[in-house]
Amino acid sequence: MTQPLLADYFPILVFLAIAGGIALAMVGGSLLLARQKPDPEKLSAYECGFEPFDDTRRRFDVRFYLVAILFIIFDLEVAFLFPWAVALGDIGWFGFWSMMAFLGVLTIGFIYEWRKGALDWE
Amino acid sequence: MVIGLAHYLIVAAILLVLGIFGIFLNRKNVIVILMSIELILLSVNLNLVAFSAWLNDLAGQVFAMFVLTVAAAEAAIGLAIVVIYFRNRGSIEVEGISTLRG
Amino acid sequence: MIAAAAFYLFAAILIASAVMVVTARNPVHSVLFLILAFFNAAALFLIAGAEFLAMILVIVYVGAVAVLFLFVVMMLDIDFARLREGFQRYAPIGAIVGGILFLELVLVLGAWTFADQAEALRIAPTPPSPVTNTEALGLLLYTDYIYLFQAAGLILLVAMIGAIVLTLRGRPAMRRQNIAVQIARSGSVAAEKVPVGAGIRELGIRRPPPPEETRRLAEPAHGEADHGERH
Amino acid sequence: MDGFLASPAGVLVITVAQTLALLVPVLIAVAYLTWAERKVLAAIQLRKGPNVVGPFGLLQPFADAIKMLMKETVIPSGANRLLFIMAPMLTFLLAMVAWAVIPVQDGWAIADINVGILYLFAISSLGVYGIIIAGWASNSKYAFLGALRSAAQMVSYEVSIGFVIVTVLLCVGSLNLTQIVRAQESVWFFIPLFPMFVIFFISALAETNRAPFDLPEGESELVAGFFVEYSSMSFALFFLGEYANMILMSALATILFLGGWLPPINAEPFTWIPGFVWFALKVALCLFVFIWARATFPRYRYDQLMRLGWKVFLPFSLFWLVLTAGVLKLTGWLPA
Amino acid sequence: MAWTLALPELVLALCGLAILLIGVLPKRDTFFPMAMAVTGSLLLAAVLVLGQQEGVALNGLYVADSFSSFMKVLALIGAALGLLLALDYNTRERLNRFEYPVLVLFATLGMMVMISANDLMSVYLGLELLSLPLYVMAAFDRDAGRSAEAGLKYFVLGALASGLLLYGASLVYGFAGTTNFDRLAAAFAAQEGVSPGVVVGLVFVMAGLAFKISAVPFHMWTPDVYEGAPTPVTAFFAAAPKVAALALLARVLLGPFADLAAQWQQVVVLISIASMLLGAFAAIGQRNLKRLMAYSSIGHVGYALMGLAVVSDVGLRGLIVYIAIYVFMNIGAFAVLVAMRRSGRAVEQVEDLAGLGRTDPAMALWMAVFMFSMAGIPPLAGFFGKLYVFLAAVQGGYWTLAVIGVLTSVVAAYYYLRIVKVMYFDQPPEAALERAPPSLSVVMATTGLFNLAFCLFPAPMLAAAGIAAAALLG
Repeated sequence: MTQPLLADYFPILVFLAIAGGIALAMVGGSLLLARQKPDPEKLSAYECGFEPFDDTRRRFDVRFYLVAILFIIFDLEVAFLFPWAVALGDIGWFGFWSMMAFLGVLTIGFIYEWRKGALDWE
Repeated sequence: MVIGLAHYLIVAAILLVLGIFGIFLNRKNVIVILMSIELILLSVNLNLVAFSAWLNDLAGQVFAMFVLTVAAAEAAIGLAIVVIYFRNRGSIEVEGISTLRG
Repeated sequence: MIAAAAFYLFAAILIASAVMVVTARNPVHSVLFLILAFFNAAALFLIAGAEFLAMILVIVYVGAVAVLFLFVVMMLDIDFARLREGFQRYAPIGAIVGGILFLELVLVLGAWTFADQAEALRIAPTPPSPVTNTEALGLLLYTDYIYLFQAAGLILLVAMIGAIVLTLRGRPAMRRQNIAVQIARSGSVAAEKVPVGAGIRELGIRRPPPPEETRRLAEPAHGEADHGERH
Repeated sequence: MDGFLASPAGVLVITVAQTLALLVPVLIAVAYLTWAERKVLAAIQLRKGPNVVGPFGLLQPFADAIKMLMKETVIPSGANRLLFIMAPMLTFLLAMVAWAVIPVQDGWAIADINVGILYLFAISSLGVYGIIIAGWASNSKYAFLGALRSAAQMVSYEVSIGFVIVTVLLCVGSLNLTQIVRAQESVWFFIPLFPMFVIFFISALAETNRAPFDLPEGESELVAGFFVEYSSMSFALFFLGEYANMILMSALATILFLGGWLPPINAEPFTWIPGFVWFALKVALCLFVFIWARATFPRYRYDQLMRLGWKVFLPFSLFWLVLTAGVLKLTGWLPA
Repeated sequence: MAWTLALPELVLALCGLAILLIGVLPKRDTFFPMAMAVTGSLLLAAVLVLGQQEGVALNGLYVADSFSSFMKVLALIGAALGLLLALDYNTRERLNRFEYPVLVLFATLGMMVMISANDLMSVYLGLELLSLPLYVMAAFDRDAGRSAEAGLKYFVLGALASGLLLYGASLVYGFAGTTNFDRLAAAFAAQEGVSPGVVVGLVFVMAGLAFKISAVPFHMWTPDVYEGAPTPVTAFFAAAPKVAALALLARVLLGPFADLAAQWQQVVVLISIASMLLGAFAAIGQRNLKRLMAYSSIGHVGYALMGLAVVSDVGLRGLIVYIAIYVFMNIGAFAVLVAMRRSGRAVEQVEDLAGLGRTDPAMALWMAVFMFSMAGIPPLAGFFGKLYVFLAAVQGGYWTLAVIGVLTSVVAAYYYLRIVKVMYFDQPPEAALERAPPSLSVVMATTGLFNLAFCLFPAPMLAAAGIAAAALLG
């Protein structure tokens, strides 16, 4: 069980704590120091006309879902590339061509997306 | 008190039970069901990594890597289906799914 | 000792956030608790030594899948009150079933013994310490498990096709910006070298021919000189 | 004394000291970056930047900070209070936490983990959350649409950054940041991988919603995008987070392409100057180009911006990655 | 390692990629040519599978023996016929996007990976490569609320099932030390007692797989998804994936876990009985033909599992023959279902078949053949399928299983024969059903002739099934 590994990650926790502390101090400071005089007019949403009728989180273009889904798939592709890039020296030509096949399959998918117009924006 | 394998397995078992519990509890909201499925897959990955560490065998981590990637692609498709289901039906409540009955 | 304390801390937060994911009132809150759960699971992976998988879990799940969850949850207008009705009715039964399943699992999992021939069965023993976890995975993933690796590639391709088949709606005839056409200059509108200092008088006003005419002009593509006279 | 240092409490004290020794300069750098940006923009536009508060306006950042501190934090009525306050803090926190792994000088990286570059790639892909939660929590149409657009933009450029990082890893053979810098002792990577350096820099611009790619927060379009409802300190935190992200991206560019703490020439006069000075100079150079880009380039339209990300950067960086791998494999220069 | 062993999968994948590219290039939609191309590549893969030699390859992840060859050819033929059903239906229902045949091809590729899996990892990846296209196909008609709802239900329960399968696989890996089937078999053969963790893992794996063949405890999704999905997709659901899932369950249970038969045999017996009972009784009151076919497929899976429950080579041979006949019966019946169209609109109620005997005698004849065959009336193939399975149960001494089998097939015969009654003795409504398009009548004819001619020369099928069973149990 790899104990020493943990020693490397301890500073990250300390960083998290200190940075969080600084951020809290800033926002807390302003909440304490500044004079808070909330009145309905000030608290209304920034609007030139009238208040939005219902919950403003209306349904949006399906395009954003498609970008997020395609991002997941390309992110997975990058995730597979990391160990390959690190171990390419030892896995020889066989490993090289297996990744080229994998990239080929996903490039065909990319060409398919391009032709179907999934990447075009309005 | 050094960390034993049993600790990991028990945490993974709790996650599994919570995932299954989440699915049967939230039969109303399909998004929470999808999240419960993610919890189940998380418990599977935890199990695999723990066994791989204790057996000193990398096969478990390779398996966890494949589970991670394939489950992410599956979640993407699942949410795409939820999106088109929502476009037709107007809400994501599972109770709404009762047109197919009998 | 610190590893034990760290393990208990992360495990406790993981289980608490998993409970909150299942029981949160507002789906956006449950997505945020799911992200917290993934973070703590990544920390548990680190303690077990699988640092590459921990990072991939954060990058792929928290960086991509949870973003899609947030997109879907935020863009669907949900009224939360009605969603909570079934909660009370199912809670007790679910709790009992969950409890029994959990107890049974604990009984079984507690009795883990190192399978006696596991030593011999090992396909991919963890290499000695100079080889990092990532490199060790890299050595295996692309050569020994190439069959599964290509199958995973095909699964990603199918997910791509599926996402496009389901969500992409044919756009109405949309005028796309074609940069090549914008930049290209038709042959006839060439830059004309104007002698310096010559007043407007001798040269007369030079204007490029109207576009339609240009296209007709462009057909008989002779030498550049010929275009000059026609203006 | 050394007994105490070795004990867990001792390690804690040392780490806190190291953290502060790194975070405080970064915070000051962030503050002075705001000043530097206004000065450089002014110089490019042939006018004087802030020069009222203190000599050459050097105290301007502190003046802004105090002004922001005294302003009232307005939380709109429809907003989701907790998330509304938490979003800017998250952006700022993420930019700060990434500095734990950055090797300012040889061996000075506070957390020298051997998946350093993955950690940075994870942090940069989490940047999306601060923006989405801010846009959603402030319950205003403009904010939500702006948040969605900038999230989609960041997500699109994330992929090409991933491919660029993998290309660099091909030449290094390890994920540890110190190893990456050490691998550049012979030649800095921005020379052999120049197109990748250009793509990385432009993607970094898009990743931090800066310069030509700041459409979602473009004042004219969406009334300042996702932080339209923010005021006082949380507004300031968003800006500090953006600038801190700028410095982080410049640091990442320095480590990946400009040879981190290595002096340009390994000869006598240059090696006297300590490594972290070189590091700071290179980061300053990158920041200058950030600001220079903001001053010169017109803003990209949204469909052009997405087209560039998906249809130009992604295929090109993938092609270049395959080319690099092929060349390295053929010539045998692959690191063992 | 002889990667040329996995040639059929490689060729099918390359064909899929080529078809995807060719299909997307021209601007206009290319549904029909791509469907023909996919059918061609499926048959090409079937030919390659026949020519495949035996052995384990690709680092122990892939196995090719006569059992996998038989099942792969069956799955490929089922998929090709399933695709033929969709040709006319999709063009009429405006679903003629060329992605449909490509998804069918990748689903079939997933089946082949599942059937020749020799490692729990290959099982999972094969299962996912099969399930992902099926989720998309179930929700293919995205404008119809029913199809999206079917896709959603199938996805949620499919994801849960693969989660359970994975949890089981991780326990088996943890407690036995490996995921490779040959090594697992060797490990269990060597030691007598087996640790409880492996048994719990096996139960979870069986739960995941039982979901895929829609056996009783995990069948809830079947009726709703069968009704909601477009009819050719339902036909595809009912035929080929069941072959792959049953083959996988047989290989997992009779391969690595053969020595744990004492643990899992009782479970399979219970699942088989429950499936048979539900398949018979739940379908009686059904008005919708697609839901009726769903319950009938649950029933048939129950009969097939009887062959597995007796854990003998005769039983396994019975299972293989049963599933082969089931594929042809089911595809034929669904061909008729897809052809049912009145005044331009697809219909699916039992009453819509009223008086078909007079208005369209040929289609009515074929439907009657399929219904009798499903009921198990002697001269037809269905009878022989049930005969071999019951024989195996009787020889194995499982009297209760055989008796329940006979009783449930009698009860099931009621709703099959009721359809024949409706076709021949009820008054036809004023607007008769439209004539079946050529592609559907070809499918009806081939499967109908198979059902009729099986009794004349069952020898080749039986011999092949025998060799296949011996390969797995040998």
